[in-house]
Amino acid sequence: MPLMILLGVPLLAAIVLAFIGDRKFAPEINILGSAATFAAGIGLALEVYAHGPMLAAGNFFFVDAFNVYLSVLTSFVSMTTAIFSRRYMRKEREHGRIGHMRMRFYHAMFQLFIFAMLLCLLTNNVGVLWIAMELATLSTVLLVSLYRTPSAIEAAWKYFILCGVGIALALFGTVLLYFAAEKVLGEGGQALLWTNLSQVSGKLEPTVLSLAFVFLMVGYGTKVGLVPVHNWLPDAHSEGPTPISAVLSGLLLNVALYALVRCKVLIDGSTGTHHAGNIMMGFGLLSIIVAAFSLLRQKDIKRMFAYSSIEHMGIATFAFGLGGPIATFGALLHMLVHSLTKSSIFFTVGHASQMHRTQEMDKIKGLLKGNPLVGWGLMFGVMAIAGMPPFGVFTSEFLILTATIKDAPFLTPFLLLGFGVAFAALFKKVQPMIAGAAPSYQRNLKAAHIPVILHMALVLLIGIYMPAFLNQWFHKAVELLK
Amino acid sequence: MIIYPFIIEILQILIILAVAPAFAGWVKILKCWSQGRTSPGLFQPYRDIVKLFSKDVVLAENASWIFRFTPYLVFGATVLAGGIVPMLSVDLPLAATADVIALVALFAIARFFIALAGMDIGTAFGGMGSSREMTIASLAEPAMLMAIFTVSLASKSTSLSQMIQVIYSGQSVFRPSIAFALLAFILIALAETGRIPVDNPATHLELTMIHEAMILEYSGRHLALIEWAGMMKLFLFVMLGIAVFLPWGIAASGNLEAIPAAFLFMLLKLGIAGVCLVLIETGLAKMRLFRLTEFLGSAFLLATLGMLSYFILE
Amino acid sequence: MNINLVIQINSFLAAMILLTAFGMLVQRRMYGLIHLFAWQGIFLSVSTAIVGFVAGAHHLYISSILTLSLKVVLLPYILHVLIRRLKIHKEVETIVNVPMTMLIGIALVIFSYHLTAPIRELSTLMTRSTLAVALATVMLGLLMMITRKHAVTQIIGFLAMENGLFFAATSATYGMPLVVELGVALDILIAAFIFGIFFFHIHTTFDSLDVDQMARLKEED
Amino acid sequence: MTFSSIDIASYSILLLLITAISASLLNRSQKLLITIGFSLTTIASFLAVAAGAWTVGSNLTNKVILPAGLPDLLFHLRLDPLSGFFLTVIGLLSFFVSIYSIGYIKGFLGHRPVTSLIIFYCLFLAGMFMVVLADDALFFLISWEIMAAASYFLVMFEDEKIENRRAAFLYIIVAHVGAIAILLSFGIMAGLTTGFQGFSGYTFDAMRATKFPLGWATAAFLLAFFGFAAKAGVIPLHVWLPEAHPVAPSNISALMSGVMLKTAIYGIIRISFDLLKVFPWWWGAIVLVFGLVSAVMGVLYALMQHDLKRLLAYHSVENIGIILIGIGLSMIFTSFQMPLLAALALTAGLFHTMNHAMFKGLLFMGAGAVLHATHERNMEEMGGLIHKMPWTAALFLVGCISISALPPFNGFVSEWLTFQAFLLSPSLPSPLLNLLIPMGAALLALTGALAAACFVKAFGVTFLGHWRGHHNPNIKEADWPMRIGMLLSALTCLGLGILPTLFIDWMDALSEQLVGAKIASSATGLGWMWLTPIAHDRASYSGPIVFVGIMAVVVIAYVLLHSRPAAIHRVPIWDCGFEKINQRMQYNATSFSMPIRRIFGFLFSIKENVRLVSYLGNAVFPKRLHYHLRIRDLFWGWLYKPVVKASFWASRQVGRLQQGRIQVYLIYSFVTIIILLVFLR
Repeated sequence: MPLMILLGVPLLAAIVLAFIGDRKFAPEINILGSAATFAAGIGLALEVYAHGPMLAAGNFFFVDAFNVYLSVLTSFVSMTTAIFSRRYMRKEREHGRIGHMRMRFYHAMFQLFIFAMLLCLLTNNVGVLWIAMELATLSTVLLVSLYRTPSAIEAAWKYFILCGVGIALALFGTVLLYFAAEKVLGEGGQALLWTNLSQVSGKLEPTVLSLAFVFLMVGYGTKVGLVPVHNWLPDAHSEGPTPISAVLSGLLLNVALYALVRCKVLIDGSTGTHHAGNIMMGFGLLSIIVAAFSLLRQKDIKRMFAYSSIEHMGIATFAFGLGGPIATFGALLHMLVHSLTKSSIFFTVGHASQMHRTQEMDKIKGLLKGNPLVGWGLMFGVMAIAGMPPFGVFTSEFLILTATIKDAPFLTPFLLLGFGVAFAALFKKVQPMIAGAAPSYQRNLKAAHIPVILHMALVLLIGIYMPAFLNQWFHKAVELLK
Repeated sequence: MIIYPFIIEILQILIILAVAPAFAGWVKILKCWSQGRTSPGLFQPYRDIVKLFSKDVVLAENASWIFRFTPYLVFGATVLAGGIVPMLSVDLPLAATADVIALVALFAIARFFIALAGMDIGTAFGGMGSSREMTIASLAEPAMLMAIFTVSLASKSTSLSQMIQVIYSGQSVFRPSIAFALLAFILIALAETGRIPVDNPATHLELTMIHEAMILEYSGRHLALIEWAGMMKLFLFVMLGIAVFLPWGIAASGNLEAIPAAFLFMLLKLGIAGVCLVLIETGLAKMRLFRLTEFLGSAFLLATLGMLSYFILE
Repeated sequence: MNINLVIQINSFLAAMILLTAFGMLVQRRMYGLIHLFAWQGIFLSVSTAIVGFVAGAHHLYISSILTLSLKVVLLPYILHVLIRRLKIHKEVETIVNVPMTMLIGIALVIFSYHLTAPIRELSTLMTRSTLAVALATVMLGLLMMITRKHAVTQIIGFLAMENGLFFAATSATYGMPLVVELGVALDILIAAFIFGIFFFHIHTTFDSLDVDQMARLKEED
Repeated sequence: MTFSSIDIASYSILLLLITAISASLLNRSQKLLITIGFSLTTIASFLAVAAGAWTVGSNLTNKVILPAGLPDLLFHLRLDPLSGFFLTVIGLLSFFVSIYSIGYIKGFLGHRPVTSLIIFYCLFLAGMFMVVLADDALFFLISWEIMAAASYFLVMFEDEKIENRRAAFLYIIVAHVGAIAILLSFGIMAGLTTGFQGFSGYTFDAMRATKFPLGWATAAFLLAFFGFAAKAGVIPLHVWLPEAHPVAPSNISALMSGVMLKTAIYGIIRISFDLLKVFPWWWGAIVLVFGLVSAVMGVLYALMQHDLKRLLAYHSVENIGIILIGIGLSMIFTSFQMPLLAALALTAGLFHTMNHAMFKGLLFMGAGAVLHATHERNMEEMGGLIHKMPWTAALFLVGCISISALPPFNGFVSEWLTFQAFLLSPSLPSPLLNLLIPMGAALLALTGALAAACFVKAFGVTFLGHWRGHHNPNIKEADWPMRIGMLLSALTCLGLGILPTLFIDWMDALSEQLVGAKIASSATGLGWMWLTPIAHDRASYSGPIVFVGIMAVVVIAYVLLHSRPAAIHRVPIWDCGFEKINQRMQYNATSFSMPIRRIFGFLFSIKENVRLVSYLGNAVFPKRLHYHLRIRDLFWGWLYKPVVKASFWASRQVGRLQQGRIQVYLIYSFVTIIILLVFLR
């Protein structure tokens, strides 16, 4: 039952907000909607925690340890983003950057986007997963071009075309997957269900599946933002309104990686070789190195954190590719803490750019003096994302690095290079923004402190004291993914 | 017979206080003769010290308590060092207090405070003297330690009385390493006590004096103490050389009769040492400051050669 | 209607799809491009109908009707309206000259044939030979997007790729399950509306639909 | 309710964390916040000292597992003599510095809120205590970087100055790279322990129990040594230290120089002696060589500085070098199975760790008092402070004497023990080592002497002579908490210098645990007054007798000379009859170190230019002389500039990937597909 609420509420909210999106109380409805989704998510999680993996609605939906924690994460971050967007969007309205019609469009598409992601996570059908992914992309394309500036439209166009091509390739991969599955599971919809596929993955035809995996890898890899096909990500995440960048960076990348990992499990089952893992490790490593070095050159604050998302997604993909209990545990933990930290950083970045009316990092100065919450929030956020220990990101990097030394020691220098350069670049850019005296053109504003404090507290908690149930989930998920 | 080492100790300290100025006088006499001048006599240093003790003290306005405390500390450290170096007999109660390295460190603290006193008044000469003194000391230190190292290789110990007993027990007849160490020690002693090739003790010529520049502002009893300590330091370095390299006159532990004989032997060796010192001083001229690096570098080289020869030859 | 006759018709239709794909690759005039796209839609829907009729997979009929309505009627109409409204000049120049594009196209066809060889042995379906053509159409659609400078032609390339995928679905597995087919069609419809809105925005902000102006977000300085 | 030593230690950490959290509540009344905050840290550090002293004294080892951390890898805490010793060192200096800070931080009251300083001060101390107690890789690294992050914010406390930000940035980068290296080394060790089936491999106990193959053990050791060397400021990786310590508030730089570097030493000892245990001799040789290079280069760079706190920072590099010499020698002796000699060398190294913490803390506190009074860090602008700040001058002098390794004070004892360890090296079987190690002894002697020269300069130029500054502010003596803080550490320096045997007896459990031999029995062979390292006839030194001897002679001479009343006349300076002396004619820091700069010039990159302004262009009649001297650390040019240039070059290449045209991006995905498909077939 909570599953129906979990999917129904965002859809309903999207429709409702489409009409009353610009009323005074519209942001409150938005928050209410995502809060209800979050509650439903927790309900579903408790159910799964109690009774283990479950199928619903005539095995159209499938919920197990792996996707339930992602759906709870998605609903939670969308709630906090809704809280943040209430104050952020009101300020944007004051600055006159968004009109009446576009505000309604924004709220509606926000909820539709959440619905699409949750559908993508929870569906049991590979085809429906593809459709949900396509829906998620389409719903955010117009959001990225909300401000109608030339660069926003350019970013949206590239996002639309590149992700469209990527997803089309993924469709071809799905077709091949279906072709191989049909031989074993027979006609009709049965051949596309994860549950059936995972049971029968041993008997699937290896050559076709590895061919399918290549297309799926490049297709969903484009959505995850892995390096050779990452070019849309920095533009899309830096041009859209900040709540959208936060949700894109925090959640959509996770969902795409979830789909990729599901396929990898199937392929490993059928081919029995580590090819799929090696390809993922290759993409992951390339992403870490290229993203780390490109961090050094950034001038726009949101663009820099978009590259940081590429780097962290590279780390997670690398870890999933590496396989083994500790690396997979580290990767799952990394997806969780990365989305929490990255969204919190985008909240503070949103406020910072509003305070200075620009996203140029050279013009943003003296945040600590100007608005302590934004200043300290950004500082701790960057420390967390750079992998400084008290925060959870370090724990996952710790596990992944130590696993790499054992299984693939010759790769550790590249990882070390990537981590070191990214750390140096982030601090080099952020420190001038934090320290120093506040410039004259800085306008202080009342920042949305709940989301930032909530996220950083959670990341700190995971870093220092990992709750037992979360650990349970990860271990169950690790069994699934082995 | 527990108390007799203490008697020897007191005797030794008295000897240092008495004989040091005489040795300085003796060196001055030899220099005057060798340069054809009539010498002011053996007891001139005593007369200087007594005169200075009776004079009033003239202090600069901004002299701090360090300036007034330094003479006493330098005097104290030198006297204590004197108590450690065995001159008459080997079993000295103070011998266990410090080995050779600690002895060098005692001289170092004296030098530290004199350098500070030099800078206390805030004149150019004081600063220059301290800077050069510390530079020379830091160049001499590694050579000194290498020499000690070489000597300690033979006797497996760095405490002076132990070294003498090992030499007495006849193991080390004539060794090349000890010879090299002796040469190095002589060069270092010249640098440490500020004799001719490194620093001119007799002059007040601003640009060449190093040790004198630091004690320029002293007067009265402070100057007396520092002069006396300077003489004792020269005397002690000679005694240290004798104790480590040619200890044959010193009485072995336990036999009391040999004490007077040891005293005579000591005077004899001092005479000879004075002659050698004067020969070196008249033979060489004062070196430019930056040529001292080769001078002390060669001392270090000699000491290292000594150490290598110990391992390779013996 | 014995089997090998159907196979011949099917492979004839596949050949026509491939031909239209090549045609679109090199077509210079905008209207010609849209007509070729429509023709490709027609061939696709006929081939789906035949496969559906022969293989007894009745859900394919719905898909072929959907394709017919969407890709032959609706999309070309939208494109016509846009071109007229936005007064897009008819001439469409390509970045790479025509012979070179043709050569690459042929290379892609050979490569996709080589690639789908294992699947052909495995597949027991009668339409297994057309899978290579489907993959080639996808590749050609991608090539078209790369070599064209005009936003509309890029979209047509994108839609040609979708056609290729749809054809691959029918030829590899007699079409995906219905719910997936409907979903894909729905997505393509939404995509169509979105690129319509986009054309309008791009035209108002850049007052031309040339993609090269949109190269401001770069880090090469 | 009996408290085990580890409970006391964890209570002290808890107290620090509570203070950190509660400090933000007292934000309004800053004065109250300072007094309460720092008195709480004083209590906490006292608890830590008590726990540490008790553990080492009675050779206890107890473990605690905290419920925090990953469920399968809970935080393990362990307090054995080694961590007890370092807990005492850190606790003792933080006890003194906390008292000192009560007075010092009041200086910031006027123009900057100090809440964030106190919060991070408590986190910094807590981090150091936790590092020393950690008993598994995860908790160790977490506390390691809490310490680094807290000190990063402390260095950035006065963040409006550009060099603060630059120093903080450089510091955090080197600290983090070091931490990753340590993480990799733990990864290797954990991997070899259990082959990664579960999380149990990360605990230190598991690592102790495993016998590591030589190849992997060497990789782990070298990585760990690189990581800890980056934090300790060993020569090639020391560049952050002279930047970060001067800009931090003085009480923080006292702690950073005094004890934070020691956590890196603790790390090296824990990894090499405790976890890896069996090691070849050339590991010790590497540590010894790096120690010697750091010692000599550190002191030479220090001599060239004219910024007081930068000079002290470079001296930390030198003293860390001396400690590493002790540890290196002890590793060499252990690898040749000579436990007694190894115990002596290790005791020398650890004794110097305690001494350095004491006198470096004292010197930085003194420098802080001077900075507090004159708002000036450049020695060329100071002089004659002894008249206005007698207490600070006297206590700073004690620090200078101790660091120059001069007899009555503690610096000499540890350097003397290190010399004894050197003198024992001929008993090593390998002939090559016998020839080379004495060279190390000579270098150590050179370092000691140069340190003495450097601190004559530092004390002389700052406190003696006339005031050199252009404007002369009214300089007040430091207030009483600062003086008490400095006095306590000065007394400890004297106490350790005079009674080393008591300290060596106390820390004997340490060498027992690490190298399996005790030297206390032989060290106090002749009784508590004499320190005789191996055998009494080998070498002996008596701290009390030297101190009492000198003082006795001084008192006797003073009394005898003052029996007759001789007047003291205060007259203007004699200076060979030259009247018009002014304060610019004094020797300052640059001129004092000129001879040594001329001799050792090849070790620095020196840019010296003299410009003469003369009357009517004739050089014979000079009007004004402009003299500019810039001394730069060579390692900037060799190591850091190339790395920075390479990374910017690489980022330019990567930037070309993002060209902006959509067709290019489509080509990327197209080519990726083709390549993957080709590889697949």
